Amino acid sequence: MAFLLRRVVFYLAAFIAAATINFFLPRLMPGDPIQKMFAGAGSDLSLENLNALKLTFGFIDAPIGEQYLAYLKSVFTGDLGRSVRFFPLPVTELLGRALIWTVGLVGTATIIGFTIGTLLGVMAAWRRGTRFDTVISLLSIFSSSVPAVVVSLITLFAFGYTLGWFPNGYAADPMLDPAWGWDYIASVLYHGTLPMLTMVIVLTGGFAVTMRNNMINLLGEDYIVMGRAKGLSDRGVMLWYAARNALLPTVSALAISLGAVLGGSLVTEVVFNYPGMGNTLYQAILARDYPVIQGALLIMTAAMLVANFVVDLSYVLLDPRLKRA
Amino acid sequence: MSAPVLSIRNLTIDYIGATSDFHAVKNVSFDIGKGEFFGLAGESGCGKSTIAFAISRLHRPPALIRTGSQILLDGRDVFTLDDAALKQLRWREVAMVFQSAMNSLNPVLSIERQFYDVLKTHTGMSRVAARARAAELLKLVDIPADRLTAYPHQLSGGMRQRVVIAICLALNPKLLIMDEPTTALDVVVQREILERIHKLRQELGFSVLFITHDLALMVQVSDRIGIMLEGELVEVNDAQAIYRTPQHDYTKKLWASIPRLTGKPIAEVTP
Amino acid sequence: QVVLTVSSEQTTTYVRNFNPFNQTSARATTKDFIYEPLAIFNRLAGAKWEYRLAESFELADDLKSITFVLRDGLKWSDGQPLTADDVVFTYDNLKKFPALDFNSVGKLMESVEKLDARTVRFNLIQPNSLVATTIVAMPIVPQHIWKDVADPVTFTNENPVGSGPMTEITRFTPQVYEQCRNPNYWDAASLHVDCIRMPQLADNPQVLAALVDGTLDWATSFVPDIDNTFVAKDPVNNHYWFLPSSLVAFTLNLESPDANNKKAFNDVNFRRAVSMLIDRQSIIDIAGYGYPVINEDPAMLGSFYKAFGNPEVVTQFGQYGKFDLEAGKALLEQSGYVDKDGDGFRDNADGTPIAIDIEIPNGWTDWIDAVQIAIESLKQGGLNVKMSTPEESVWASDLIDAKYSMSLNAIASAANPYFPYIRSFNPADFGKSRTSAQRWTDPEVVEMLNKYTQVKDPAEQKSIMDAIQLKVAAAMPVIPVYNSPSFYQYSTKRFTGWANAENPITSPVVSNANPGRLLQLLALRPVAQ
Amino acid sequence: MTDSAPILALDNVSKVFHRGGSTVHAARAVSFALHPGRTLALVGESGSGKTTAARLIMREYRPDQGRLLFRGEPIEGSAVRDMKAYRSAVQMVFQDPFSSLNPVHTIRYHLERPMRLHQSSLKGAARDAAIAEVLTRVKLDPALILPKYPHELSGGQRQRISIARALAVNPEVIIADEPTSMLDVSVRLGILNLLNDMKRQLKLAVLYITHDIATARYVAEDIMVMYAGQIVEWGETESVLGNPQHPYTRLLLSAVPDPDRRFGDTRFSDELDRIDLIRRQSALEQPEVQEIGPNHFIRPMPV
Amino acid sequence: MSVLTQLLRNRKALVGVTILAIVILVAIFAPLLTEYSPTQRVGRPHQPPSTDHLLGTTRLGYDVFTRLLYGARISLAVGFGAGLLITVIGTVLGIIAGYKGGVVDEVITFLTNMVLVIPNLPLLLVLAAFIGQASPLVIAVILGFTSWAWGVRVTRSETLSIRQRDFVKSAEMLGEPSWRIMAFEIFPNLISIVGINFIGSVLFAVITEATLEFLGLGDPNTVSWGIMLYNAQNASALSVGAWWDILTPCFALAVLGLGLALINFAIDEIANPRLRTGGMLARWTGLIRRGEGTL
Ligand SMILES: Nc1ncnc2c1ncn2[C@@H]1O[C@H](COP(=O)(O)OP(=O)(O)OP(=O)(O)O)[C@@H](O)[C@H]1O
Ligand SMILES: Nc1ncnc2c1ncn2[C@@H]1O[C@H](COP(=O)(O)OP(=O)(O)OP(=O)(O)O)[C@@H](O)[C@H]1O
Ligand SMILES: [Mg+2]
Ligand SMILES: [Mg+2]
Repeated sequence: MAFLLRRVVFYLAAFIAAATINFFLPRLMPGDPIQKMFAGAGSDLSLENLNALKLTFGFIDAPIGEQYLAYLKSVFTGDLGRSVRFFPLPVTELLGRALIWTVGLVGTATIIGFTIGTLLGVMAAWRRGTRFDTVISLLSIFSSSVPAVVVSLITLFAFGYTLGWFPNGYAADPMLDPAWGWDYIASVLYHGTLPMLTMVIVLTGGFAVTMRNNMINLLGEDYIVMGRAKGLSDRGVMLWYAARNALLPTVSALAISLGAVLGGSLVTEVVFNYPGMGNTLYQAILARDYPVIQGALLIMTAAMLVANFVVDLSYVLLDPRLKRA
Repeated sequence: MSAPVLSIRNLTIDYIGATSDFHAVKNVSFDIGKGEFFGLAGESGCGKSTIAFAISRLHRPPALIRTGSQILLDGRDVFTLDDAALKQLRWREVAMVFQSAMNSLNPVLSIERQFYDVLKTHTGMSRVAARARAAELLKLVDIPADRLTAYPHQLSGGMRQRVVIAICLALNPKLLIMDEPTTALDVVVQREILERIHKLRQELGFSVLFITHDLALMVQVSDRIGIMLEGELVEVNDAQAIYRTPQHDYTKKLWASIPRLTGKPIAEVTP
Repeated sequence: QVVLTVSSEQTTTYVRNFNPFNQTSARATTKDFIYEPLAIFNRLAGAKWEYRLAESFELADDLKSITFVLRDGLKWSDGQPLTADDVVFTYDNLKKFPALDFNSVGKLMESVEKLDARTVRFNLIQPNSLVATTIVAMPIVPQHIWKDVADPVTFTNENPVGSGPMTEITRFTPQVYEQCRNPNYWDAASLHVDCIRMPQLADNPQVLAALVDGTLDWATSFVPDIDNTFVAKDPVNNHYWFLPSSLVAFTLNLESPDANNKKAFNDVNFRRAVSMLIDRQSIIDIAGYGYPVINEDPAMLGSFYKAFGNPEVVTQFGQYGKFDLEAGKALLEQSGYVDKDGDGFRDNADGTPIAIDIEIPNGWTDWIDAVQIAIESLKQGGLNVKMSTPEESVWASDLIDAKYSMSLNAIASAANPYFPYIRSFNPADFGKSRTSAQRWTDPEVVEMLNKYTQVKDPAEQKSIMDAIQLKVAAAMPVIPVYNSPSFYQYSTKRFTGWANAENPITSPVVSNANPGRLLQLLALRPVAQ
Repeated sequence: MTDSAPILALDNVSKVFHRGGSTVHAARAVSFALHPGRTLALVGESGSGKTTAARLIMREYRPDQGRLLFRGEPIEGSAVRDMKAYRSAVQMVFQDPFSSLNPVHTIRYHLERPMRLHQSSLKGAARDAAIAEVLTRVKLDPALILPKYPHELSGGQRQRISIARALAVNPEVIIADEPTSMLDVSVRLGILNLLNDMKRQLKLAVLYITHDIATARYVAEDIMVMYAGQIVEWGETESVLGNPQHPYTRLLLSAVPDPDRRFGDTRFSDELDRIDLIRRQSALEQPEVQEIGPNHFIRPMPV
Repeated sequence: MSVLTQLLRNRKALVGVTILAIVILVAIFAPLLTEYSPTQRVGRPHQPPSTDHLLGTTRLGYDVFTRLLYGARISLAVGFGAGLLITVIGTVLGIIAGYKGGVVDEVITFLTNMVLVIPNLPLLLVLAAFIGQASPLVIAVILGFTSWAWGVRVTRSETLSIRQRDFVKSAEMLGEPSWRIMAFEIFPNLISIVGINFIGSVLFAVITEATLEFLGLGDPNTVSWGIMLYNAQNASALSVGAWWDILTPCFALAVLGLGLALINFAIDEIANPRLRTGGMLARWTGLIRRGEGTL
C-alpha cells in the first residue's frame, strides 16, 4: 500500500497548493465585487461608504499571512465563505446546487462517452485497417479536435433553433417547481439533451482514439497471441485479453482528461445557460465574486484529485501488478 | 516413421509491405513424426517463428501465406479449416510456448484464470473441475498448487515458463511448439525445464517442434534437426548427423563458430 | 387571487434577502413594493410629487430644513404603527452604519428630529432646494425590528416587515418567489393585485422566451429586434415602451496624463470637432438597435430634460452637437490640427502627436460597438484613435482618478438637471466619482448650481438653469451621444392600466431604480376572464 | 596470477539494493584485479550481480563498502580531472548493439565524440586518421561505414563500432558486459577474436562478463564464478573449468549444453539433482576462502 | 527515410498538412483575397451571404468573409506561438526531470502533477479575467505558462525509457557533460514526441484562445475567430437567424482543428509503426482478395 500512501501525500500537498493558488489569484485581480457593482450601477455611494461596505463583506487589509491562515482553516472546515453577489448565500450552498447539475451532466456524458468511445476504439483496433476502422478513426479524430464551443453552438443552431426539437438552454422549465414529479424530471431530461449530446460528441472521439491506440499497441503482445493460440473466441480475446489491459492507460487518461472535461462542460454550460459549476464560475468571474471563484476552483480541483484517486484505486484493483504487500 | 503428425509442404510466407514484400519463409517443407522431438535452428530473423505461427494460423496482417502452401496436421490441411474447426485445433492439437515467457501470460489475470480459459473453452469444464485439473498440471511442472491464485508478476521467469508449459499440456495436444522457450533464462533453469519436457514427452507421447538458435542444446535434445537460413530450410537430418556430419556449408560454419567447453576451444571444420 | 408575474431582475438563483439598503444582492422587489417611499416624483404625469407615506413635505424658506408629515394611521405590515420614530431611527441608523447609506443622504443632514408622532424635520448642513428627491429615495424601516439587528449591513431580513403593498413572502425557492398583499396596507383600496410572482430568469433570452410564451406580465429586459422577436408574436397583447434614461456621452480627460492629448482636449474647438465627428445616428441604429434616443444637445440635457431646455443653446451651439464629418474636419483644420509628422494622423499645432485611447469596460458590448462605430468616423476625420477594454472596475477607477484619455461614460438620469450638472462639474467630487471624469469645471457654473438649490422661485430657478446650459454648451466638456433606453415590456393579456406613450401616467420600468413602478402597480386592473 | 601490477582492482566491494522492502545483495565483498594484456571472465547466472560489478567500475554506482583502486590508488569522490583521466582509461562495451548506438547520429559522430573529449590534441585530418585507424582495427572499412547510421548496420558491425568507440579514447581497461549474447552465433566468434586481438596488441586489461562459460574459456586467462553477489570460485580458467570445486560451479557446468552428451548423461549429475539446495546454500554469506590449487580458490558452500 | 517524406506519404498527414497550408496561405494573403477591411463597416447589419458579401455581414456591418481571412492570422499566431512555448517548456522540463532524476525529478514531477490536477480552462478563465483585456499575445503567454504539464509528463516518461538505453550510458561513460547528453543524445530521439506535443499544443491553443475570447475575456479590437464568435453570440446571431455570423468561425475552427489533429495522428503513426495501417494493409487486402494467399 506504499503506492497509495505516496499518492495520498501527493493529493494532500496538491490540494493545499491548489488552495494556495486559489487564495492568491483573486487577490491579484484588480477590482473587487463591490466596486464592480457600483461601476455598473452608477449609484451615489460615497467613497467612504463604499469602504465601509467592503469592510463588512470581508475585503479587509489584514496582513496577508494572517488572511492566508484564516483561509486555510476555513477551507479545511468546509467553510468557503459567502457569495457577494448572492449575499448571504454560503458559497458551499450555491456551489452545491450547481454541482448537482454539473455532476449530472458531466457524469452522464462521461459515462456515455467513455463507454461508446472505448467500445468503438476496441472494435476499430480489432478490425484495424478495415473500412470500419478508417471511418471510426476519422470520426474520432474529428470529434476530438473540434472545440466544445463549436460543437455546442452547432448543436444549438441545428437542434435548438433550426429544427426546434429541444429547448435552447437551462436545466429545466423555469416555471416548474423542482420536485420529484414526472413533469419536472421530464423537463430536466428534455433540457439536458443538447448539452449532454454536445459533451458526448466532444468526449467520445478522444476516448476512442486513446483506446484504439492502446489496443493496437497491445495486440502485438505475446499474451494476446497466446490467447488466440489457446483457441479462445475472438470476442474473448478482444475483451478479456486486449481490452482489459488497454483499459488501464485509458482509465488514467480519463482522470487526467477530467480537467479538459470540466473545461468542456464550462463552455457547454455557458452556451446552453446550464446552471452548473462552470456557468456559476463564469458568472462569478464576470461579477468578481471572489468567494465563489475561489470555492469553484477549489471544488473543481478537489474533484480532479478525487477522480485521480479513484483511478489510482481502480488501477490497484484492475492491475494486480500494483497490489504489493 | 509412421504417418507424421505435422507435415509442412511448400510453405511460403511473405510480409506485405507498403511497396514491396519481405519473403520471410521460402518454400519450406518438413515432417514431424509422432512423438518426435524436432529442432528448428537458425539465426535470428530467418523465419522460424513465422513458421511456428503459421501452424496454428496465428498470423495477422500483413503476413500472407501464399497459396500453394500446405500444413497438414494429422493429414488435415489447416488452411482449409473454418473458424470453428480452427478454434478446435488450436491448443487441443497444437499448443505453443512463446518466445518470451515474461510476456506470454496475461498480466492481469490470475494463473488459475488462464488455465480456466482453455479448459472452459475447449471442454466446458466447470470452475471447480478446472481448478483441480490446473493443480494437477502444475504438479507436472513441479509448481505447488497454491500458486494458482498468483498473478504472473509474482512468479519468477522460470516458473512462468513452466506455467506456460503446464497450460500447453492441459488438453494433451499432439504437437507442442516451443519457440525459443529458454533464451531469456539462465542455463541452469533452461536445463531444468528441458529435462522436464523431455520426461513429459516420454510419458505423454506428444511431438515437439523446438525452435532455438543454440545448436549445442538442440543436438542434445532433438531427434531430428532442420537448419534454416534466410527463410529457406537448408538442411534436415538426424541430430547426430547434423552434429557429426553436417552437409551444408552454413551448418558447418555454424559449428565452427561455437566455442566448446572441453577439448579444443573451437571445433575443427570437417571438410 | 390575482397574481402578476414579473421579471425585475435577472439572476441565476434567488437568495432570500430583503434588506432594502443592500444594493448588490437584495431582491429587486424590496424597495417600493415592501418599503414604500415617502413620496415619488412623477416626471411624466405633469412632473409632480405623488405623496405616499408622507402626506406632504415643506421646505423651509431658508432651504436649511425640510419637514415631512406622515399620513395618519400608517401601519407596518405586522400591525405596529408607523410613526416619525421609525423615520428618525432609520436616519440615525444610517449614521451608525455608513455602509447602509447607498444614497449618501447622511452627508446632507445636520440632524433629523421628530416634531410629533407624524412629523419629522430634516435639518440640513447647507441650504438645498432639491433635498427631497434624495430623502425619498431612502427606505424607511421599522424601528421595532431593526433596532435589534446587530449588523444591518449583512442582515438579510428574510421575513420583512414593511410598509408597501406587497410585504408577505408566501413562497420562496431559488427558482421562484411570491410576494403578496400587505394586510395593513394604507392604500389597499388602490391595489388590485394580490400577489406578484417572480420566476427566476437568468438572462435576456430567457426573459424573452417567457415574454413570448405569455408567462410574464411585466418585464425589463433588452430584446434584440423587439418588433419581430416579441411584438409580432402576439400583436394584440405584447407591447413595449422604451423611455430615455441615463445619458451616454464621450468624455475627454482635460487632466489627461498624456501632455499632448491634454493640450488638444483643453481646446474647446478640438472637443467640438470630436463631437461633430461622431455619427450618433449610426451608433443608435446599429449598436443600439434603434432603441436609444439621440442626444445632440451640447449642454447635454437632451429630450430627457426637455422641460428644462434653453432654446438659445441650439441656436448658438447646436451645430457642434450634430454629426458633420466635413465641418468637423474643417474645424480641426482651421484650429491648426493637421498632420505634421506625416503618419496620416492629425497632430497638435505645435507638431506634437495626438493619440487617443478610448477606454471601455470589458464586456459592455453595446458600448464597444458604439465606440467601434465612432472610431471609424473619428479616423476618417484624421484622428489617431483606438479602443482598449480594461476590466470594469479598472475602467471605473481610471475614470475616477482621471488616468485615461477618452471614454464613454454614463450619467444617471435624475429628476432635475441640477443633479447631472453638479455631479459632473463639482470640483469637490473630482477623484471621488466617475461622473466628474472629464475634470472640467467653471467657478461660475458651480456658483450658479449652488445658487440653484438655494432659490425657491421656479422662475428664478429657470433663469439660472438657462444660464448654466449656455455656459456648459459653450465649453462642451461632455460630448453627448444618446440617452439609453430603459426597457419595459408588458402584456395586456391579464392586466390593463399599463403606462405607455398614449397613457404616460408614470415611468413604468420595473427595475429597482425606478420608484414609479409602485404607481404602475397600483394602476393595474385585472382583465375580467 | 601474473606479476605485473594490476591497473584496476575492486577491494572488498559491497553493494546492496533496497527495493520495496526487500534487500538485494548485488555485490558482497567482491575483490578482483585486472592486469594489462589479460582477460578476466566473470560468469554467473542472470541476476547474480555481474552487471553491478561492471557498473561499480564504471562509477555508475558507488560502493556501499570497499574501495576501487586505479593504478593502486583508491579513487573515491575524486576531482573532476581525475575522473576524466579515469574515464579515458576505462571504457565499456555494452551487451546490446541495438541500443548502445544512438540511432540519430552517424557512425562518424559516435567515433568523433570520444576523440574530441579525450584526445583533444587531435584536430582535423589527424583526428580523421585516428578514426580511420580504430575502424580498421575492428576490421571495418572507414570510407563505407563513417557516413552510415546505426540502423543501416548489422548487429556484428554495430558491436564492432561499440568496440571502436571504446578504443577511440585509448583506454587501458575494457569492460565488456555480455558483448556477444545478442549476436548470432556466426558473428559471435568474430567479436571474441577481435577482443582477443585487442588485448594482445594493445595490452588491454579486459573484464569479460558473460553467462556463456564456453566463450569465457575461449577468451579469458582467468575466470570468476559469481552467485548471488558473491564470487564463489575463481582462478585460472583451465583449472577452474577442468576441476570445478564449488557445487555451484559444478552445477553451472553441468547445465551448459554439450552436443557430445545426450540428456541424462551429464558431468555432474548429482549436482543437477540438488539444484534447490545448492541455490539456497550458495546464497548464504561465506567469508571464508579456500585455496584449492595454485591460483584456484573457492568460498566453500556452507552445509 | 526522413520524417518529412514519411509525413508526405501518409494520407492523413497529407490532408492535414494541406488544410494547414491553406489556412496559412489565407492568413498571409488575406489582403489580396478580399477588397474590404476587417474593421470597416461595409454593409448593412446582418446581411445574408450574397455576391457582395460572400459570407454575409456581422451585426455591425463588417464583412464576415474578410474577418474570417484576417482572423486566421491571429488564430495561427496564437496557436503556433503558444504551442511553441508550451512545447519548449514541456520538453526542457521533461528531459531534465527524466534524465536528472532524484530531487530535481521529484520537484518537477510534483509541479507537473499539481498543474495537471488544476482544471486548466477554469484557471485560464480566472487568469484572463485577472489580466482584463487579454490580447492574443497575452493569451498565448498565459497558455504557454499554464499548459506545459502534459508535455512534461509525456517527455519525461519517454526520456526515462531512452535514458535506460545503452547509448546514453556510453555517452556518460565517455564523460559527456549532462547538458550535451540531454540536448544531443536524448532530445533528437524525442523528435516525434515533441512533434506530437507541439501540434497538440497548437491545437489546444487555437481552441482555448477561441474559447476564452468567446467567453468575453479577449480583446474586442482583435480580429480573430474567437472574437467573431463572441460578437456573433452577443448579437444573438442564432436567435435572429444570422447563422452565417456564428457558423463561419465555427466552421473555420473545426477545419483547422481537424487539420492539426490529422497531422498529429499521422506523426503518431510514423513514430509508432504498429499504428500504421496505410499502404501495406491495402495491398494485403488486395492480395487476399485475388486469392494469392491466406492468413
Ligand atoms: N509484422 C512483420 N512485418 C514485416 N516483417 C516481419 C514481421 N514480422 C516478422 N518480420 C520479418 O520476418 C523475418 C522472420 O521473422 P521471425 O520472427 O520468423 O524470425 P525468427 O527466426 O523467429 O527470429 P528470432 O530468432 O529473432 O525470433 C524477420 O526478418 C522479420 O524482420
Ligand atoms: N538499480 C538497481 N536497483 C535495485 N536492484 C538492482 C539494481 N540493479 C540491479 N539490481 C538487482 O541486483 C541484482 C544483480 O543485478 P545485475 O544486473 O548485476 O545482475 P547480472 O548478473 O548482470 O544479471 P544479467 O545476467 O541478467 O545481466 C539483481 O537481483 C537485480 O535485480
Ligand atoms: Mg522468433
Ligand atoms: Mg547483466
